[in-house]
Amino acid sequence: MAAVIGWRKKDFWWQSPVVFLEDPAAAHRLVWDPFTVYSPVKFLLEWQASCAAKVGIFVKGCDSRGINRLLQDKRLERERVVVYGVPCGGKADAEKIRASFPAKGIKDVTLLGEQLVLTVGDREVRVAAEAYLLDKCLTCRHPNPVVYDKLLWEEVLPRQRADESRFARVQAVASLATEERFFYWQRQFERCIRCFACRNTCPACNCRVCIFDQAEPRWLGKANDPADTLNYHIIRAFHVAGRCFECGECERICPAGVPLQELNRKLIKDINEAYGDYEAGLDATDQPPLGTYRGEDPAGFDES
Amino acid sequence: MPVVNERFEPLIVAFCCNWCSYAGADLAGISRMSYASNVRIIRVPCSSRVNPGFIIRAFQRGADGVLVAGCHPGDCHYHSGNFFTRRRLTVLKQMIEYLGIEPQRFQVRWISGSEGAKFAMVMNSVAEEIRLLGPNRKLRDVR
Amino acid sequence: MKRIGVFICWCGSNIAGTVDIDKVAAAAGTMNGVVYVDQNKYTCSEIGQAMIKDAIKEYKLDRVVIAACSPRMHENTFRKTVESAGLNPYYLEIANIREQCSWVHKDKEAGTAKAISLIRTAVAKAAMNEALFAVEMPITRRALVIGGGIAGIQAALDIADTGFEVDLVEREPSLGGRMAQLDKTFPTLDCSACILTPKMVDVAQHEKIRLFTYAEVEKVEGYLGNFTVTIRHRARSVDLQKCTGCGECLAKCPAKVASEFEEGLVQRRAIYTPFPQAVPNKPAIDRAHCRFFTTGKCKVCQKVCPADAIDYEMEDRLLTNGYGAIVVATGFDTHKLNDYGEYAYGKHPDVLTSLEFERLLNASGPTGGKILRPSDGKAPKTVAFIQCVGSRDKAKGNSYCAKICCMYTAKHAILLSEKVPGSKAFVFYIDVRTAGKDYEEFYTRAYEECGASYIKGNVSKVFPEGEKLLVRGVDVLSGALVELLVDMVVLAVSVDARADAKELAKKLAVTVNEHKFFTEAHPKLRPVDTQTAGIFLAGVCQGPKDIPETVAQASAAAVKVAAIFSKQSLLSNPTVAEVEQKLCSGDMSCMAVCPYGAISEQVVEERRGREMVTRKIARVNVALCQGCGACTVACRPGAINLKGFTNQQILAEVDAICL
Amino acid sequence: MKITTDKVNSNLVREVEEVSGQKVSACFQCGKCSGGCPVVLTMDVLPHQVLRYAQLGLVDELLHCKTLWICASCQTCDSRCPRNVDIPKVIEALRLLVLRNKGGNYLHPNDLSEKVRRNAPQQGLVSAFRKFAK
Amino acid sequence: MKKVAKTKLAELFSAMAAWGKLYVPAVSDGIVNFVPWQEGLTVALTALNVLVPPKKFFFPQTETVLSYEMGEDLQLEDFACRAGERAILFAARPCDVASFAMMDKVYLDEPLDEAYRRRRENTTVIALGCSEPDEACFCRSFDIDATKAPGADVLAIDIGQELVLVAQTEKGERLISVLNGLLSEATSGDENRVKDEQEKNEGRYVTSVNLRGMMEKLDGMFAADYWEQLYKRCIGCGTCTFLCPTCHCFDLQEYAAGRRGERIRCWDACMFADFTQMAGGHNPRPSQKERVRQRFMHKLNYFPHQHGDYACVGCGRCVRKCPVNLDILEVIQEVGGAVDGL
Repeated sequence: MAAVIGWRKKDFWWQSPVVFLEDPAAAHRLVWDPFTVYSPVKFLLEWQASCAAKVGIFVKGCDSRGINRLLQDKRLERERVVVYGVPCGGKADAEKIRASFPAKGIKDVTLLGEQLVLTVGDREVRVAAEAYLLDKCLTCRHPNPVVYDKLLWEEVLPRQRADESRFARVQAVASLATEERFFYWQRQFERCIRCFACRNTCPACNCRVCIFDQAEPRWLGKANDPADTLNYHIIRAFHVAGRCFECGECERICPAGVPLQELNRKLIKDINEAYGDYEAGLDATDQPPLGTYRGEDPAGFDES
Repeated sequence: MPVVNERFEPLIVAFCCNWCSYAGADLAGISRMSYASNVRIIRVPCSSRVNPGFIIRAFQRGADGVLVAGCHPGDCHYHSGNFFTRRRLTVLKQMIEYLGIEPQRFQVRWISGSEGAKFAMVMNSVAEEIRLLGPNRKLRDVR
Repeated sequence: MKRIGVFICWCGSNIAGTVDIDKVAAAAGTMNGVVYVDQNKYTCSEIGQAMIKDAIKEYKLDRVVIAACSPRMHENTFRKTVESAGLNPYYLEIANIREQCSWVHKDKEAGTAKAISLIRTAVAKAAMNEALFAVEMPITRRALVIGGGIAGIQAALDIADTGFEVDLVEREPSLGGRMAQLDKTFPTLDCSACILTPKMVDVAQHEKIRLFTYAEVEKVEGYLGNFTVTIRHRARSVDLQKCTGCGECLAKCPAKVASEFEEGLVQRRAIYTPFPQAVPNKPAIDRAHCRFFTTGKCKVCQKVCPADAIDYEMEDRLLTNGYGAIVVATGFDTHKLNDYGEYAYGKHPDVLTSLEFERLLNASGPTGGKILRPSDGKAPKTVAFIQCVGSRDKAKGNSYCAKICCMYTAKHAILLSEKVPGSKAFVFYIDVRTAGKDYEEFYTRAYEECGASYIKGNVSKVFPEGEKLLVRGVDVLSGALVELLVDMVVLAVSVDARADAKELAKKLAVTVNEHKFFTEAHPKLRPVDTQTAGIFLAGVCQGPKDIPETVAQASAAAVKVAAIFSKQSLLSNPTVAEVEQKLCSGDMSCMAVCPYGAISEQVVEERRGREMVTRKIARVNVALCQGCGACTVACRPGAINLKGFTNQQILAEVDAICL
Repeated sequence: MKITTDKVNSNLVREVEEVSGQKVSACFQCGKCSGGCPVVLTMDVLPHQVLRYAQLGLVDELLHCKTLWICASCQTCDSRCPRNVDIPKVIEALRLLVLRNKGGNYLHPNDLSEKVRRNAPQQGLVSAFRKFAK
Repeated sequence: MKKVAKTKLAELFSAMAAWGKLYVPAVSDGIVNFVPWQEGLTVALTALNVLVPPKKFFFPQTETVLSYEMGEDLQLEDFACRAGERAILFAARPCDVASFAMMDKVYLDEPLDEAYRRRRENTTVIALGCSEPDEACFCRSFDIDATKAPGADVLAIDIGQELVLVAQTEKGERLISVLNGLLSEATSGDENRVKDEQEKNEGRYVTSVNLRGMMEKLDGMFAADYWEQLYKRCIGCGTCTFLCPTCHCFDLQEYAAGRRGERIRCWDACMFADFTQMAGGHNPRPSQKERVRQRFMHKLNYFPHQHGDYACVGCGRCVRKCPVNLDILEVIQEVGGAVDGL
């Protein structure tokens, strides 16, 4: 293998970025801690395009569905990737930790089973991990990798309440009246700074040249005014409809805190209700819902 | 926002599939039916040619209503075109309603080549519904 | 910058009536890229087209916008005009300001504003029109005719006579269709078999025609010039090569079934030929009623067959073949009378449908051509003919007029008077329609010479009265009540489309109207074409008509087919999809939605930095692609675009409309 | 009986259509209603002629004919009309046009003979007066 | 030196709002941003870095530069002269204030940006000293004192119950005089508390960087293979550039509609794939490596060469918000500057 993609520790307690290790001797730098959240899967695109050798990659449950996503979109050659599956009990949310502990005092944070262990200043604090986990981990239904060559340790049990809380937020927004809903989304999208982080991190957005980066025709203006921002989010949500596997990264890394999961999960809920339950990223060979049809599909409009 | 003799006149963009609804529109003409003049028809080969990008672009550029008209399921000249349209535009319509856009703003109707009367009726009902809703302020470009 | 010419048509007063042409012309002049505006009373006329050609040359126009009637009407005409002036035909764009503007908006101000907007949209699109070139495609010079009645026979013969191969598929064991059941035909009283049987034999013997009886169309794919059709050859259980048609088996077969050909008046055997002059005159085993197939015991026919032609193991065979064009000639059924209890059909044996009466008239029919009452076998002295049974009835029948009943009832009245001397025909009618050559004279002969008495008034009820029948109605003209005691009642049943017409239409991807008659491309100008190029209609499957019209349509369809086959090659529709290699990520989501399987994976080599790498992208087979555009939406980065309806063009149209 | 321009232009057709809710102009005189009407023998103007008169605006003849009061609304004709015209409703509309005029009542209490008044079932009397009087 | 009790801040704000458009930091859905002040809005005094830095007031993310209409002749309308309504920016942090000086070097230098100049001139900046720097703050390393804001018109220091206001420019004086009625004189006790705040500030930092010789070191590193292993994890989004107070790149876009239209200036990010996309399809920075190198070379080498100091104010936004934690701290440390305290 030419390289292994994993995570390493960086300066601050909450920083565990992705790392590309080419020299086996540096394997010690690899780390598994409550902050190794960022999904390394999309880097495989660049890697496979630039070098022919095999590459290893560590994947959590959510990341592994990203592998299937790229395989299904024919952007990845399975045999050139060695997948190390890492069952994951959930990752910590630095914001939640900062809200309860003096950030400057924290030295390091580790997860032991259901316990979060922090060294703050010189004393050690143990708290229940549940309250400090990322939202996306609380609704995670596939903590164990769905595709791997080798599994690092045995599988973990998914959270019980993961299922009902999956569409809870979507339900809450949907129950608002039309005008209230518009005002809610207007407030959210007003903060969007159009940095495209959500698109660039999303394994479902794996096009060679994204439609928003094309000048001729110009589908989306570069100006950050409300109509264009809404246009961007509607079209992106539509493009990943039936392909998004709810890894929640877009919402997590959005600097402006736009609740993108509520939008993507709304489409997943609609597709499940209308065209039958479909979970993206589990089987790399099936056909996404919008790429197929059945004669007796129901319609969301008056078919008389 | 065009106001003709003190009444709000909405602008409606209609994507009509060449084989059925566009033919239905022609039949409405041949039979000299009359319907609201607010609608502007864009001819597309099949309703499955209509990209959500066109629909959002129309709203962004100031259309007050958008209609996509295609063949009845099973009648599509290209066999399966409108089956894909049905799934795509159902997902899109429910999404923009979820984002707070009034449901009547964006409509999809199946109109066959022999349903001239239905075409005129749909045009009138869509124009009326949008007239009641008032101008499109939510999706419109501020420029 | 484009040099666009806008030509606004008056269309007499059709457009000029509700659209202020001058105002529209003025507005057109100000649009981006428009350098020349002109108007003409009849742009599609000779002078109109000449004006366009001159303007193109004089003002060196490179795009043309014609604001006139629907593109579905004259797009091809105007494309030829533009082409003859040296421009690529696809530099033309049409603004539909007649069917979709002047004809549907009475208010002149609104009509004018809309016309301007439609022209602005067409100009915006025209500015982006690229030159498109049709691709030459091979044609399979073989036609498929579905249905072996007079329509199918005539079409097949005419096509074959122009030298092209024809496959004729007939569901029944023999050719003939409806016409074979008839005795005489109006208005000439020709014997139906005499004019039909020779044609059937011609079909059987024509070296260019392959006849597949007892076979149905299973699946149709492809498009004009390249249809691929799978035909189900139902197991006939009789080997056509070996069978000599001696008829031994017909006599010996113990199983008896109501004969469809004889409209159930008499029975036939499980192994049967529909009628004596059948072509091929070889039997088929009706497995639903054959003792061997239902109970496992019998095999009488095999024992008696001198030629050992019976083969019980025969299976349905599915054969697939290529065709360049298809003619649909599937004929019609008679209207089912279960909603018409008032006529006592089925309650009294002497109440017959017109087709049953026709079988009585027929020499090879159940009564050898004599008109006898099914109840007691005597010749009826008085017969009541009731018209429009199931026709012109919005409440519980067909809303349309079935067109042929008035004429065949007149024929029945004439034949009755000839076959049963001293008999009397009463015809209850709403209106007698004789809209053909010599039709009125034929009808006059019925009531003047043959003594038929025509009573204007639809019969309200038929009461069985002993062995006779009491017919109750009113004579609308005199206002007098009518109560006649007659020996027989004949119901002129309506013409229905085939029950399975919709399924066949789905297979062919053509449409049917609410009565399930096939929809023609244009009721006046293209009655034998369908919306789908290469598929033609002949006969009653397109709507009620008599034999002369059916034959005329069949020959018309044949010429249309021959016109296609006579071309060197077919010019494919150039508005097909096109992949831009730079944008294509190779995820092939376009391939999944293509109804014609026109998209395939292709390996390309391209430079990346210093070395050459290979990767897979999508490729469109322009011969298969029909230009529906479903792939352009499935392709998220817009790498696959549809020529003639590109993303740029449609966005430009949307922008122009919303100006 | 003569068809004159003012008769044809009278708005009787529109009035009958409005009150009855039926499209009188749909009738194309096929005669099936008259043929099957059980009480047609006693009628002076046959059902299909009622429609014809209405179409041609022959007001007086219609409003003074006996048919209006004979028709028992048994719907036999309606069940067979190929044009979906509900003839009993049309005749009911004509009755109403008569009854609504001043003094238009067709049946007065003292018209009834003593025997009828004493023996006729009450329901019969009630429905008679609902039909024949305001 | 003036002071005002925190309890009377609401009055102060409405007075300011009467004088000019007032912008204050406020929290919405957990995110702090500068928003126009309205009655009853709770001002987030303790929030350190707002999400979108106040550069947006002088160099907005989207602004119309000119509009045109093609009638008989071409009507052109310049929008620069419309900019610069009178405004007050309340509670800008010292690091952001320092970034204004850096941005001035770009937009007030030749060729002068008129709209920018007018906005700078008509906006009174009230800086708010930081009493509790975050772990990611390292403005100290760029010798920016979190309790002093030399570039601001008025410096405010939080001394517990009150805010001490020190006018530092003539514009500041004018604002203080307008608000005089609501302010009271600061006592000597208050002054001591301010001085004490300013001394204590030094020790409150957890992170700082050693920039000695950074610019010179980078001179020779354009072709270094350090960039090769650094860039791999960058996903090319615009978070760092859009949130960075000193990033000032923009793109011009046409919004045409028939015969009229507008030319728009909007932020652009060197990290975007199409930032240097040429018309012919060529892109001098084809891969993410050139773009990542460009970003740090510009901040730590090109800008200092051209304008004298580093194009970074140590606000820590890129450290906190980068999805893949690729920030300037790491570069400085690995290129050669020491990052003590970690």
